[in-house]
Parts: sequence; structure tokens; C-alpha cells
Amino acid sequence: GDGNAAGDGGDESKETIKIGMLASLTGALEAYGQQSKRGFELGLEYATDGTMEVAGKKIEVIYEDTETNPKVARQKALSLLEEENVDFLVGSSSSGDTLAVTPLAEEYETIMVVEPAVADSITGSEYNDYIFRTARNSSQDAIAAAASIADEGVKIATLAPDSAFGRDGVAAFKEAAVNLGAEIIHEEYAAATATDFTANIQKVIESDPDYLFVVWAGANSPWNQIADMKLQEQGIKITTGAPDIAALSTMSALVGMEGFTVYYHTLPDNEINDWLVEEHKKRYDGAVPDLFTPGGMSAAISIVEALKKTEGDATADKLIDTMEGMSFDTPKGEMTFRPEDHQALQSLYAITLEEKEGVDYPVPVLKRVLTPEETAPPIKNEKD
Amino acid sequence: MSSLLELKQVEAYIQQYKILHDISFEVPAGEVTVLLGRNGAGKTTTLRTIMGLNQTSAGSVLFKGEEISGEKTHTIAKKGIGYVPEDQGIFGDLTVGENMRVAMKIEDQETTDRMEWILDLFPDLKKFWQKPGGQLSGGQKQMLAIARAYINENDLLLVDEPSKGLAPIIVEKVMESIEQMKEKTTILLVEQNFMMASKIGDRFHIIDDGQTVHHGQMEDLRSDKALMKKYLGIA
Amino acid sequence: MMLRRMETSTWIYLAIALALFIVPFIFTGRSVLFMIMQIFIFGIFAMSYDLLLGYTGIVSFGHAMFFGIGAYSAAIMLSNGEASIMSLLIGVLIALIFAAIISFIAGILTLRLKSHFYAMLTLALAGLFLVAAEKWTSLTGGGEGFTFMIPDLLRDSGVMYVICLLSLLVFFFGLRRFTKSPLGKVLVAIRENEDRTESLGYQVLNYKVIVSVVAGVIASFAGVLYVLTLRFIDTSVFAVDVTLDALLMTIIGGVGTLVGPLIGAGLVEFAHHWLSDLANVHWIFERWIILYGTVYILAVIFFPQGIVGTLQAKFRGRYNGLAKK
Amino acid sequence: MDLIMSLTINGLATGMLIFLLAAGLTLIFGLMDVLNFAHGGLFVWGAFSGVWVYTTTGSFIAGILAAIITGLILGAITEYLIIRPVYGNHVQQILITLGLMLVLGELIKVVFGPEQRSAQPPAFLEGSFMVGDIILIKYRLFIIVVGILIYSAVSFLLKRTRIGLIVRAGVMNKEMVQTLGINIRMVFMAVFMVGAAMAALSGMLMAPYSGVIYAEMGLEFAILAFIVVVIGGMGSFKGSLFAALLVGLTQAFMAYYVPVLSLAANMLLMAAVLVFRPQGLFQVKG
Amino acid sequence: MTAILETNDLSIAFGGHKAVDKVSVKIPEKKFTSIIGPNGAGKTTFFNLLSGQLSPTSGRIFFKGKEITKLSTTERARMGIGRSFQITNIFPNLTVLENVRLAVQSQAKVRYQMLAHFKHYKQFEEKARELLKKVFLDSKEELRAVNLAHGEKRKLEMAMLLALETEVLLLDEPTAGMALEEVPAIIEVINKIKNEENRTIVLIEHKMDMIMDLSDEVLVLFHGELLAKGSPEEIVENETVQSAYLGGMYDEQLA
Ligand SMILES: Nc1ncnc2c1ncn2[C@@H]1O[C@H](COP(=O)(O)OP(=O)(O)OP(=O)(O)O)[C@@H](O)[C@H]1O
Ligand SMILES: Nc1ncnc2c1ncn2[C@@H]1O[C@H](COP(=O)(O)OP(=O)(O)OP(=O)(O)O)[C@@H](O)[C@H]1O
Ligand SMILES: [Mg+2]
Ligand SMILES: [Mg+2]
Repeated sequence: GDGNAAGDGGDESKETIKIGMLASLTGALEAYGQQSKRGFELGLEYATDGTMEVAGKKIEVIYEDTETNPKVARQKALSLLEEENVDFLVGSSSSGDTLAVTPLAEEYETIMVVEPAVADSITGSEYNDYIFRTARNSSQDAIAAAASIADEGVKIATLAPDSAFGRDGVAAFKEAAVNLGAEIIHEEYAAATATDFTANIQKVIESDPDYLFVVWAGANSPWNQIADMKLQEQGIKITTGAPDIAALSTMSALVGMEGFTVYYHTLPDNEINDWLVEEHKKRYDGAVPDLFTPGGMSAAISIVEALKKTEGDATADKLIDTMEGMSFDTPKGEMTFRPEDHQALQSLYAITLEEKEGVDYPVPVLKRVLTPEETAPPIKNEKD
Repeated sequence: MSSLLELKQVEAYIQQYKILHDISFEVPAGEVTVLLGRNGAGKTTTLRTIMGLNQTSAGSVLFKGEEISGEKTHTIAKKGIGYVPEDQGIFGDLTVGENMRVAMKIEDQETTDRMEWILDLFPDLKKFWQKPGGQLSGGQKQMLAIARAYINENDLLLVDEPSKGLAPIIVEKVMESIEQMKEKTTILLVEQNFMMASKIGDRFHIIDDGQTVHHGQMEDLRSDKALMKKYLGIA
Repeated sequence: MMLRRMETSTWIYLAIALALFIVPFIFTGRSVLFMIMQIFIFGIFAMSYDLLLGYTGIVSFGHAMFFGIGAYSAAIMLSNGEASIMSLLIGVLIALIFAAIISFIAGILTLRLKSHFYAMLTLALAGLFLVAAEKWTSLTGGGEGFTFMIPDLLRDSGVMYVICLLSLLVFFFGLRRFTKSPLGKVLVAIRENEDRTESLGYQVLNYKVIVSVVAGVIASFAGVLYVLTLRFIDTSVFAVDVTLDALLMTIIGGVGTLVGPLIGAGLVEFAHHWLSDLANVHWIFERWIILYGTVYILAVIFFPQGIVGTLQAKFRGRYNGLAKK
Repeated sequence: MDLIMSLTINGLATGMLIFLLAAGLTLIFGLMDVLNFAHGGLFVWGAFSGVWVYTTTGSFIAGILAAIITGLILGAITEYLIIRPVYGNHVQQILITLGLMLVLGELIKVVFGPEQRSAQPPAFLEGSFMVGDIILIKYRLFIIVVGILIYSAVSFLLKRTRIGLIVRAGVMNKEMVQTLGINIRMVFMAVFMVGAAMAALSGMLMAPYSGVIYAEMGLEFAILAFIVVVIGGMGSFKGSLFAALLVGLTQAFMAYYVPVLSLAANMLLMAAVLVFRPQGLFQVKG
Repeated sequence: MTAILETNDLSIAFGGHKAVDKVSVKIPEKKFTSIIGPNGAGKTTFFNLLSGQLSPTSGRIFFKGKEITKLSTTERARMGIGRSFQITNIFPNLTVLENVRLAVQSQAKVRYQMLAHFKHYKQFEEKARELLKKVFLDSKEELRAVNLAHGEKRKLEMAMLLALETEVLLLDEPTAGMALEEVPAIIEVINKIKNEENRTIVLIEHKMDMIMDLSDEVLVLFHGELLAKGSPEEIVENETVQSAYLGGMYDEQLA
């Protein structure tokens, strides 16, 4: 590799631990970026009991905006690694930005905690030893989705954007659902920027499934039209992953829907989450933590926990040894970095969307916690 | 006789160049006043300045005794001044009819009568009523430009080289029309065709290098060969 | 003999070029070099755009298409074959030929029409490429993109820097010659008065197509360099933003000059970096695009010649800008 | 048959929405010869301001009015500051309005925050009814009606009044129109304001249709609007209507019958038009 | 006398209106031919047909015996037909010298030369200067063309036209809107071309004195048709021409 790439970060005498966080603080994914950032700040505070120190070393965090642009992400990562000599990278909000950075983690022998990017390839085909992911990946989502509805003999149709994200999501879901005995009778893909879904929904109706599983991420969404075309009245139940609060408010037509979610602030029942919700409200004007806030927090906790175990030693090799298989408590319960691919196994939540007094969007109500074991994704990296 | 329009020591710039240095003349009501002068003397600029298309930097322009320099072009036009520009100003994508309609301020009996008179004068316009102005021949465009200025009731008409590019026989017609217009409207004319100018003009002003240098009655000019040679290059 | 015939400006440029070769010995950090390389790469890209906009008066909205073609050709060759110089060269070759073909076709189809048609067709084509890159997952990795290895030699950022700089110099001096050639003069004539150029007996379409191909090929090469520095590719190389960047760089730096786009590239990259860093100082800098857009608008209104053009006009006392259409 | 009916109606609704979006653009280009790439910015501003008023007051009508007013105000400011210096120069228009587009899009985030916002149809337009087996979505029928109304109103204005002529004449020769006693600046500003208001209105109407609005949708929809305008023939109002409906229907039917190509449908349609009939389907002038 | 340009029943109609109607003429080589006719008679349109700006609805055009009816503007320009326009048409933002140099360059074989510096083509510049001298514009070569006075722009056009080294020059009202004072200068230029250059010139004009002075032969178009042709003297005497075109004023004008 590069001549000056050696791990300066491991300098024993250094008194501070530097963490560089990459997130989309502006641009299309800026809401996600802000959630991660807040979560990360709170997470450090929680894990260090407010001292911002671990094993006698001060922790310093530098936040950089990737602007959801891989070039900028790489540029910022380079300056974090070289000029700031960070000991850890954290991020980022988009899978593209993340993939542009992960090879650098390897080159500079610096641990990168991936959060909240979901692409399977990050811990799959593009895996390297320095990457750990606290975020759930697409496969975990898909398995959770399947687990919340699939059963022997259930007929399911799918609707997804016609993109790698959509197709991979459906493929993973299909595998999981079929394992559970369900049958996928129709797959429908719509343009990611579509505003009219008539044709797709029409085909779904024609295939007459029990459930329609929807994977959707863009800002435009099919929910209203699904309601308008009276799928539920025709006996087709809708299921999908519940998004962040801003997007939930577009789903009021789907009250009663069964699905799953990564996080909603009332779902996990543990002290860390209670603390998170309370502190978040205190600090941010009564606002509750959103979809990716706990992820940011989990990433922070994982770093602090690892450093506690190495007694402040930030050498990558040592950290990798420590972190592989490490379990740590997060607002979403216990997470474990799977040694094989460094993917954190974690709980997801089967939910129903319900109307609630005083809340102007449909609220995810817990049906069942999907355990880390249940949602463990297949191992897809070629690590030997 | 009172003058309808009066320019007093008008100066004007185009960008950073001073084009008009000292223009002063009067246009008496009911007459045809002709501006003469060699190419680039500033005749067109004078007309544009009256119209408010160029700003004066000094001096004053009085129309019916009222100061109009500094006013917006459309306000000046509304006071009763019509203009036939040197480049004809035809709206190329509009049909001949539409060109006329844009110009029409009101549609009453009076305008309808004028329209008939104009179309008799220039039958080509009637023939090509539906044709886009841009497709007319050079001379036809000139006819349209003149016709457009005639359609409204104006107190003063500024006409810049109406005979340009017209066949002799049409020039004759334009002259006739000006003679007829004269009954109702005062005319300030810029004309290179000396034969025409001298025939229909009542009085003249010569502009040279942005200054009014000479004026007088048309009859006098025709006999003053020396003057013609000096300012107009006519032997 | 040859040397004495060179213009003074050439000497100045050569001196600057020489100074730039020393940079890697001063700044050894990759992140600084990375930024300078991006300036070089986007400088090349913006110059190719200026050839269209500034010299010939053609507006393209799909210039990113060529950038992306270059980027994907190199990336795919390197990730599918082994990461050797050979595969890279093949990738470059494919990139250039492909870009030439596409720009030729786009040019033949729409350059005979009014300016905005070429703009729209290139926009459409770039859109199609974006869609194709997203859908042809097996080849392109789809929207998520993929990382790949580059030949060992190029992994040293010093080497990469020199390659970028050399490319920049070759294209800069090449294009300078190109624009000062008899053909270059005809391009300016086309910009100023297309009909008249035609009636002088020049076949305007041929010239426009030539420019479109040259610009496309150079843009595609810039795309190759870009992925080599990034070692990662996703569909964002086809995005409208890439074209917009070239546009901003060209306008701010100065249309119709070659140094203009280079300065524009430097300024835009640098301002971007610096302004977004200021976000910690005040939140308004997070919205640096507002500032950026405002400066750009003011530039179009008050300095339509851009920085370089305005300076040139000051010195020569002569106004030599975009023709009024 | 039901299927075809259903696809047709939905395609028409989408088409009408696109038409509303493109109408302002084509009006401004057709009458004033200005290529306004900031159209998308006006569109988003209409959407956000309209939805904000709609959700705070609960009145859909108030939201629509707010959008229109926003459009008028922004239109006036834009015309005065941005467009006036570049009349008659296409290249500069393209460049400057593109800059404005960036600024407007980003300003949205400053004023309304970066998050996407949701919008639902008002109660009286919510839901759908079934005629036989055909599902008719009320809001879509509403959009079709609004589209027809706007089309008729503007056509009337253009054909039956002198305003249309004056504006077109003003584009060709501003000075000449002024010498005819017309204050062309005011007329231009008014036309631009109307165009901007139409963009803003379409933004507001789009909101409940797709359910969400977000700052980036400006550029996306502006491109769509341009595609439609090119297909219809730059500056032809009738052409835009026709092209918008064509695009809407093509999308609907392609999505059902050849889903593979549906992503590329618009671009292919435009490319085909540019190649075979570059002046657009309904060109008014050479 | 050989005809360099020949038309055969040449016609064009614009939506039913026959702008040029079955015109058959022979333009003699190295002679000065003038075309007159009332406004809208089809003179400019006839030029447009000759130079290829328009293509005829019927009829044929021959240049030196070869049919050129289907050739494009550029092809005809390269064969040797050059024209000036009724409206001034130059490169406004380039200098006077650059304007002419572009015209000179279009004649050279280096049209697509993109690698050599234009400075290596000194001959273009020399030729351009020479032409500017011919039209008395040599003192203005560094001015931007837009800043020229109207008459000077027309002279510039002449220089550009001469640069094209075409055998036939089609001149459309080169003195329109020009002061009487300037007209002689243009006539001088035209005369110089006629005498020194040995080219065929076709002129459209409304100024009868000019026609009388310069022409060897005059063609009269009327409503798109060829009404008469002959020597200037014959034409002036022709009664039909007098009533259709000259009107009563002609005598006065000459006086
Ligand atoms: N846009 C311009 N920029 C610079 N100079 C100009 C401009 N327009 C006109 N001029 C100059 O102003 C002077 C007066 O021009 P003007 O058109 O008024 O003359 P004129 O008497 O009407 O001449 P002509 O008989 O040729 O029409 C000329 O010297 C001309 O070169
Ligand atoms: N492109 C066109 N489309 C339609 N009609 C046209 C077109 N060009 C010319 N015409 C018509 O053809 C006729 C002849 O026009 P042309 O320009 O040849 O006349 P001209 O003899 O040159 O007249 P002038 O002396 O006024 O310049 C006119 O009636 C004109 O309106
Ligand atoms: Mg004049
Ligand atoms: Mg003519």
C-alpha cells in the first residue's frame, strides 16, 4: 500500500482517541445524517458517563459532511485519516459514500464502524477486516419482514423500486419467506421516481395475494395509491418496514398494516433506550429519537466498549481481535459483532401501524421482538 | 405658428460615446419638417432620443410645451407620437394583420376608415394579410412599418427613411400618403432621398456631427448648391 | 529557433506547470494531493465543456455522460480483469472510442438544430445512461456501485498526481493549439454568427460534430482519471450535478478561455471544501450552495466573461465574450 | 377493458399534472422566449408554502391560494432581478436560471427544514369510488378537471385577447412595442408571474397526489417539464397539453405492458421526437 | 457570349403565392447584370434560389452548363457563387480583420486544420488586408465590426464577398439606407471589382442612376415573372416597365 499509510493511530503515548464521523449532514439524506450524529453524541456521553473519556484518554469527535457524494466522502475520509490521524471512522448515511471509504480503512489500518448504511455488500462482497457494522443490513430487514408475516401457505406479492436496492431487498425477502413456507406469487418493480403506480398495483391485484410486501425508500411513495385502489378492502394486507417519523406521516392510509421496523422510540424496553429518549427530548426541544438515532448511539457504545476492553489501545489489530464476537448493550438491546463478517446481530421489531391520540402519524405498535438469532443474515463475504 | 415639438440644446450618449452634441430645432404643427445630414450624423439618434429610446444627458425636449425627456418610451408614445424606425421594427413571427393589430390602440370607426385607406395605398399588405411579417420582401416590410404608424391618431409622426429599399413607383405612393397624412398630423422626417425630401418637406434642418448646423425653408435649399454640397455631398 | 517563436504566455504556463511538479514534494499528505488532483481532473473536464460552451456556443446538459462512460469503462475493466496497467489501457481505449461514438451520434442528430435541442438530447441520453447503469447490475453494481483495485504503480499518490498533472498539461496545451488553429477560429465564428459562417462555405455541422467529439473524448478521459483517484464507482458519475459542476467552473472561471475553466475548477473545489468546513462556525455555511449559487448568478449578470474573461477585457480594453444570440 | 379504462384514467391524471407543471414553462418560453430552468424551484416553493398553509390552517383552498401567491411573488422577484438582464440571450438564460434553481432548492431547506413533508388530499377529495370494476380516485379526477380549466383559461387569454400578441411582439422587438405606447416591462413581468404561479400551483397539487414533497423534487420535475415541452414543441401551449397527456399515458401503459422500459420511457420518447420531428409535435414557429 | 448561370423555367411558390414564376434567363459571363422590379417582385427570392438558400418548386439551374438545382448553399459557394444579403450579416463581435480573414480562410485547403497555429498562415492575413484596402476599410481593421457605421458594414461585406473568390457575385441592394454621399464610394468599389477582378456581377437595386451607370444588361421581374430584359437604355424606354416600376418620378429623379 501507500508509503505513509502506516498506523500512526496506534501511537501508545497519545492522550486522546480521535473519531472521525462521516454523515450526510446536507443533501438528500441529511435527515438521516442528523439522526446518526445526534445518536453518536449521546452514545459517547452515555458510554463514558458524561466524562468523554475512556481508559484515561479523552475522546474527540470530528464530524464531516459527505454531502451524499462519494467523492466528497473519500476526500473527507482522507483528510480525517491523514490530517487528523483519527483512530476510528464512523459512517455513513449512504451506501455509496460508505463503499468509497471502506477500502481506505483497510489501507490506513483504521477501524471503521459502519452506520447506518445498509448495503449487504459492505459486509459482503466488499468486506474487509477493518469494517464493523452496527447498522442492520438489507438482508436483516428482509428476514425481519418475512418473519413478521410469512407462514406456511401464505401467498405474497412484492412491490419494490426497480433498483439494486429494491431487487436485492426482494431477493433476500423471498429467500427468507420461502424458508418459512410462504409462496411468492408475484414480483412487481416500479421506477424509483414513479409517481403513478396504477399499473403495478393493478398487477398485484390480479395476482390475488394474501400480503403485499413493499420495499420502498425514495421520497415518492405508493402508499396513498395503495389505499385509493382499495387493496385492503379486496383482502390484500400490506406489509413493509416502517420508516422514520417524517415518512411515517405519509402512511396514514395504511393504518392497520403489519410489518417490521428497525426502531421506534417506544418499542425497545430497556434502560438505555429510556435514557436515550429522555435525554433526546431534553436536548432537542421535546423531539423523540428517530429511526437512526439509536444506531448512532450503538456505534458510539461499541467503540467505547472496545476501548475499555483494550484499555485504551487503539491499535487496529488489537481492536479487531477484541471486537470480533463482542457483545454490547444498546438502546435496541444487546448487539453482537459476528466474527465472520463483523455484522452486528440485533433485534428488530414486528409491528402494527395504529392510530394514536395526539400523534399525527400512524404509530408502530410492538407485536413481537424479532431476536438477533432470528434475523441473522446469511454470511456473504468471502473471508477465509 | 406654435411649435408642436421643440428640442433645446439636446445632448445624448450611446454607451460612452457622445453622439448628440447640440441639437436644437422646432417642429411647427401641421408641417413636414425634414432632418438632413450625412451618414452617421446623428439623425436616427435624434429621433430615438425624442422617443425616449435614448436618454438625453442635457437639454430639453418639449412636446406641446411639456418636458418629455426622461419619460419612459411608452408614456411618450401615449402622448401622441408615432414612430417608424429605420430598421422597420417588423414583428417577424406575427402576421401582417397581427402587426397591425398590436399597433392599434383603439378599434373604432375612425381606425377602420384609416385601415381601409392604408390598404388601398399598399394593396400588397392586404394580399399578404395572413403572412408572417418576417417573410415579406424588404420593400413590403417598409410599407408595413409605415402603415403601422398611420393606423393610430397621432399628433406627431417620426419617420426614419421611409423610401429606403422601395421601388420608385412605391416611393411615389409613400410621398402621396405623407402629403395626405399631413392634413391631420405633423411629421418629422429623416430622408436620404433628396428628391423626395425636397418635394414634400416644408422646412429642413441639417445635422452634422451631432449638431444642428443649418435650417431653412425647403425651397431655399434646392437652389443653394453650395450648402447641399457642404452638408449632403450632393453635387 | 523554435523557442524564440513561443509566446510569452506559453512561458508563463510552462513555469507554473513546473512549479506544480514540485507540489508532491512539499505536501506529502494524500488528502491535499487528492484535492489538487480533483482540481486537475475537473479542470480537464471543465475545459472540455468550455470547448462546447465557450468556443462554439453549444450548451450541453449531458456532459456527465462522457465523464461517466470513461469512469465506468476503466472501472469495469479493472474490476473484471486483473488490476494491471494492461487492463487499464484497454479500459481507456474503450472509454475514448465509446465516447467518440456517442458524441458523434448525438452531434449528428441534434447539432443541426437550435441550441436547446442539443442540450435536451444530451440530457436525455445522460439520463438513459444513468438508468442503464442502475439497471445493468451485473456489470455496474447498480446504484450502490462497487470498489475495485487499481494497478500497484498507481496506488502511490505521488505517481497518480504526476499522471493527472501530465494529462492536464497535455490537454491544456493541446486544446490551446486546437483553439488557435484555423479550425478554432471557425468555431468562434460559429458562436458569433452561425448563418454567416455557413454562407462563407464552412460546413458548420461538421465543425460542431468535431468539437462535440473532441469534447466528449476529453471528458471521458477525465472520467477515467476520476475513478482512478476514487477507486470506487457508482451511478453518481452520470448525475446532472456533474454537468452542473462543469458549467459552474466554466462560467465562474471564464467562458471562451482555457485558463478560465481551470481557475474555475480550482476555485469551485476549494470554495466547496472551505465553505463546507465553515459549517462548524455557523449553520448558514451548511447551506453553502446558496452562497455558491448567488455568486454564480451575480457572475452571469455582472461578469459574463468570468474571472479570466473580465481580467482579459480589462487588460486589452476589448470585450470578447459570449455572443448575444 | 376495465384495466384499459383504469390505466387510461390514471395516465390522463398523471398527464394533466405534468401539463400543469409544463404549462408555466411553455407559457414563459412561448410568449417571452425565456428558457426558465428555475421552473422547478418555483414548483417546490409552491408545494412547500402551499402544504405548510394547508396543514396549519387545515384548509386546502387556503393552501392553493398560498401557493399561487408564493408563485406570483417569487415570479415578480425573479423576473425583476434575474430574468431582466438576460432577455434575448438563451445561453445566459439557461445559465442564470440554473443558478437560481440551486438557490431556490436550498433555500427551501433553510425555511422549511430539510425533511420531506407529507400531504394528504382534503377530506372532500379523499378516497375513491368504484364504477363497475373501475376504481376512480377522486383526487385524480379533480386534477383532470383543474387541468382542463387552466388550459381553457390560458387558451382564451392567448387567442382572444391582445395581450398574447403584445407579449409575442415584445419578444421580437421590445423597443418597437414601447413606441406603440405599451409598457412592455409590466406586461413581461405579469406574464412571468402568471407562469411562476402556474408552476407553484402545480407543486401544490402534486403534493397530495404523490403524498410527499421534498426539496430535491424541483430539478427532477423541471426535467420532466422540459421533456414535455420539447415533445410538444417549444412554446406551443396546445403541444404541451398533448405531450403531457402522451407522457402520462405512455408511462401508465408502459409500466403495465413493458415494465422493463418504463424507466426510460420519457427519455426515449423525447429522443425519438428530437430525432424524427425535432420541432416537436406541435411547433408554432420555425 | 457564354452564359455562366442559366435558369430554366425556375419557379417557387410560398403557399400558393408564386414568388418566382417560370423565369428562364441566361446570365452572361464576366458581364454586369442588374435585376430590377417592384417590391415583392421576387428579386431576393430569385437570388435565394440561385445561391441555394431556397430550393425551387420546379425548374432547373445551371452553372457553367452543370446542373446545380439540388446542391446545397455551401456546395454552390464552393463552386463559385457568392452573395451579399439585403440585411447586413457580419460577425459583430470580431474585428474587421478577423471577419475578412475568416472569409479568406474558407477558400484555403486548411479548413479542418486543427493542430497548427493560425499564425502560421500569414498569407490569410495579408490577403485580408489587401481586400480591406480594396474597399477602403484598411484604417479600421482593428475595430470590432459592430462599431462600424452602416455604410462601412456594407463595405466589409463586400470585402468578405471578394475573399470568396467566387466567379459570380450576387449583390442584393448594397446601397440600401446609405447616404447619397456614401453611394459613390460603393459604386466605386463595385466598379473596381467589375474592371479589375473580371467577375460576373449580378446586382439588385432600386437606384436607377446606378443601374444605368453600371449595367451591361437589365432584367425586370414583375409578380415573379420575367417582364423584360435588355440594355439599360432599352429598359428605361420600355413602357410596361415604366408603368409597373418606374412610375412618373423617374424622369424627375434623373433631372
Ligand atoms: N450602438 C452604437 N454604438 C456605438 N456607436 C453608435 C451606435 N449606434 C450609433 N452609433 C454612432 O452614432 C452616430 C450617429 O448614428 P445615427 O444612426 O444617428 O446616424 P444617422 O444620421 O441616422 O445615419 P444614417 O444616415 O446612416 O442612418 C454614428 O457615428 C454611429 O456610428
Ligand atoms: N420565406 C418566404 N416565405 C413566404 N413568402 C416569401 C418568403 N420569402 C419571400 N416571400 C414572398 O415572395 C415575394 C417576393 O419576395 P422578394 O423578397 O423576393 O421580393 P423582392 O423583389 O426582393 O422585393 P424588395 O425589392 O422589396 O426587396 C414577396 O411577396 C414575399 O412576401
Ligand atoms: Mg439613420
Ligand atoms: Mg429584396
